[in-house]
Amino acid sequence: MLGEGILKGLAETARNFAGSFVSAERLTTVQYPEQRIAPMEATRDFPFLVYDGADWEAGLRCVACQICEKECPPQCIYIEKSKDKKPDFTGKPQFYPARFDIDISVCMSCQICVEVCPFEAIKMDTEFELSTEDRFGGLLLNRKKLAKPNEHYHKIHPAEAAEVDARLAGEKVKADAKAKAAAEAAAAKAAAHVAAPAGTEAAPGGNAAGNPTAKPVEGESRA
Amino acid sequence: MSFVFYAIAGLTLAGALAAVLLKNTVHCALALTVAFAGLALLFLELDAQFAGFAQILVYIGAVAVLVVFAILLTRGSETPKDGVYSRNWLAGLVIAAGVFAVLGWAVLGSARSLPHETAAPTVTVLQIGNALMSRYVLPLEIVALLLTAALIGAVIVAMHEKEGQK
Amino acid sequence: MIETADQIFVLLKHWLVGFLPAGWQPVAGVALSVVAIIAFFPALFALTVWIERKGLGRMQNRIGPNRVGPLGILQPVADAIKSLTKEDIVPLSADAAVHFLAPLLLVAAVFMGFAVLPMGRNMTLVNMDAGLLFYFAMGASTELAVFMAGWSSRNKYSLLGAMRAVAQMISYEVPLLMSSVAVVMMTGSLSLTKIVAAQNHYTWGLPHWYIFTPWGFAGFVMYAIATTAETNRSPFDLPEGESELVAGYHTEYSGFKFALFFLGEYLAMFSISGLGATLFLGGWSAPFSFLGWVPSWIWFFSKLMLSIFVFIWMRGTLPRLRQDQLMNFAWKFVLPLTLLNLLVAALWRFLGEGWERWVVCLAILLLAYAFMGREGMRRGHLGPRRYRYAE
Amino acid sequence: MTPLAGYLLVAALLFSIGLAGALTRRNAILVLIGIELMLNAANLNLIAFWRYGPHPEALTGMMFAIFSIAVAAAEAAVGLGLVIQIHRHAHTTDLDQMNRMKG
Repeated sequence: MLGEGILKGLAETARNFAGSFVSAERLTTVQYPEQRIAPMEATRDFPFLVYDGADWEAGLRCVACQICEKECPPQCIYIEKSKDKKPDFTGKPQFYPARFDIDISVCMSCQICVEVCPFEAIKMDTEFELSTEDRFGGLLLNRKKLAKPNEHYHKIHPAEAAEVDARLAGEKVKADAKAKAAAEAAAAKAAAHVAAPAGTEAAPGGNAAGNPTAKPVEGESRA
Repeated sequence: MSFVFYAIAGLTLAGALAAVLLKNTVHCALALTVAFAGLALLFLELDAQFAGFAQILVYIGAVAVLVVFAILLTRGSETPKDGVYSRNWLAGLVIAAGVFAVLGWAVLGSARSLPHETAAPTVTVLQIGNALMSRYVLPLEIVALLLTAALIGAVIVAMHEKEGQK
Repeated sequence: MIETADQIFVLLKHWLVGFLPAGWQPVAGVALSVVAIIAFFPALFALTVWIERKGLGRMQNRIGPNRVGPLGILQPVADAIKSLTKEDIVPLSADAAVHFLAPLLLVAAVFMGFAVLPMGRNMTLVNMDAGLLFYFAMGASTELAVFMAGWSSRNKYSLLGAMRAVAQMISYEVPLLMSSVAVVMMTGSLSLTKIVAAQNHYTWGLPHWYIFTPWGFAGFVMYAIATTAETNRSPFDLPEGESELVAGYHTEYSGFKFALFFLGEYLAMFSISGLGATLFLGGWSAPFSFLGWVPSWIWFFSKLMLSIFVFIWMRGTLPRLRQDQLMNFAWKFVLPLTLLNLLVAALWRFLGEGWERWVVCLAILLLAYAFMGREGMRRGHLGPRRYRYAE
Repeated sequence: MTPLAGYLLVAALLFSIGLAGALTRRNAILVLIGIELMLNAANLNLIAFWRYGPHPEALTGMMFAIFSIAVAAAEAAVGLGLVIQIHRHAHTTDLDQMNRMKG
């Protein structure tokens, strides 16, 4: 019969109209500034730099390897490497970014920098209310504004943060063990070197004792 | 000669003149609507209420829109390059002036013997209905027939030859 | 007390006009009523804009405007200020005179329509003998205003929108007139006050409204369809189809002129649903005899607001019709049914009192509806859309 | 009240304006507009004479005018249909160029 569909449609909207005053399921509006929806686990807005410990400058995980700068599609990351080095979480001296800027007006929250970062130094934040009056400088976040403690990372992405911490802890243990083993080997060689009377001066691996053995090993384990 | 009559007559004649003299054809059609509206007011001035509203409904509602559609369908809205008046426009003007002279002379000549103002007749729609059904029932049927024929005729004349295109 | 409440506006007018010298009183009376109409209906327009946006919101599981003022009640005021302060840009190539005149003619023609509507017991501005004919004469001139708007903006979209709007308004004006001719035939007069008086009787407490007769109900349904098309609303809002025609014939209008078009559309909705209430729902007569004590103008405006809500309800539900479906529906379904409705109304009149006229009339109408509906749907121009996908 | 002569003069002027339009304009639609004006002038005469006539309750003039309005509307419809068809066939509405009888 002609017109049947119209009546069914009208009945449906009437149900919606009446229902919206009664059942919550028929009124799904969230009054944004007053009420908020809790962000889901995988929410991502703009990147931030993770640091361990209390002092953000010393605890920064980022080693200024500039992979994220190269990989970033809209090229909105700018890094200047530091001249000197500072020890990282395994005690090994590493570079650190003297300057690390992200222009969040350009950033498109694609999370590629997080995926390519070998040092778990940059993660995605869930903070999106970052509007400022000044369109250019205001949206250029420098190193200080980007750095946030690991606890914040745990708060916004608990599961992911826990898994990252576990991995870092594992690496730390492995690095320490290796460092300890290298230390003993060096001590044993030094003892053997002293014990062996005069010969074999030009022992092979002469340069082994000179530089710390951790660097090459660390490279492979990270792959 | 009351002022209202002058105003409405002036409006009608201005609309008619504009409809004839303007360059842009769509402006002519809109001026024609002003002339029709003026005429409807003249009918109301003559206490012919039904005729006045019928005039508005039929002419302004339908004929004016029809004229405008025809203008747009025949791409008449762009002003033609080679002049708006036909070659022998002077002859036309002379004939029209001659006709007006004759009519004017006839009207003014017999002005004295024309019937004078009578009381305003109260014409109700009921009277018109009865008249239509009793005295004028034959013209009503004929006009009905004519309108149907015109309706079908106009559609057929203006129809796209579908078979031609296929 | 009841009498004064019912005639409150009439008494108010007489009291106010009483201050003037006798010579001026009739003119002042009419002027006062005109000012009342011109003040009241735009205020009702503001209220309806708010009702529409909240209603549509509620139908779509959201709240609708609630930021500007408590419950968003000041939203129409905000819209009004916005449209008044916006710059009124006239395109360079537009035809300035016609471009300026179009909204004025539209709003003037629509306001004229209110002169004949009986809004309460002896509350008709002009009690005309051929009131309905006057109303349709004024309604017919809005088409020209729409065309002027579309053509004068010299913009392809607005010309296309104007053409669609005029074609649609003309093809739905015929059923509109035909369905009201049935009412005129049964009352025997074109005057709206007589039509309301004819419907103002009660048997067993139920009113003699025309909608409670088979031909009246069919006429009312056809009338409702035709009014939705006349005012370019909901399923028939093809002329200002935002998706394809930007904004139809009022694309090149901004600022106050655009607000005038908006006002004109809503006023057309008020006046045509007011007419619908007068023709089929007994104007200002009460729905039940024991409710007679309520002032008459309350009934008129509640019926008017009821049909406004049905307009909004249809807008919240129905998708837009394609131009050819719209035309097919008008000429091949609504018009034949209204003509048949005239026949049924005549039959209803000459079959005399009794139940057999109910059976005969209902049978004819339902049969025609079922047959034409099925035939239309089978041939595909009325039913659900059928898509031809590229092979 | 204005005497009947006033209305007759206005109608005569309107008629001659319509005639001038029909005779001098080049575009076919403008000729039709001229004809419409002439018909309307005739209607005005009819109603004027009916109003000032001896017994207006006979409604003759007004009925005549109403029928003439109906017929004029039908004539306008058919006339414009013809103009559109001519335009579609000869791609012009210019009357001076329509001088060939070829089909």
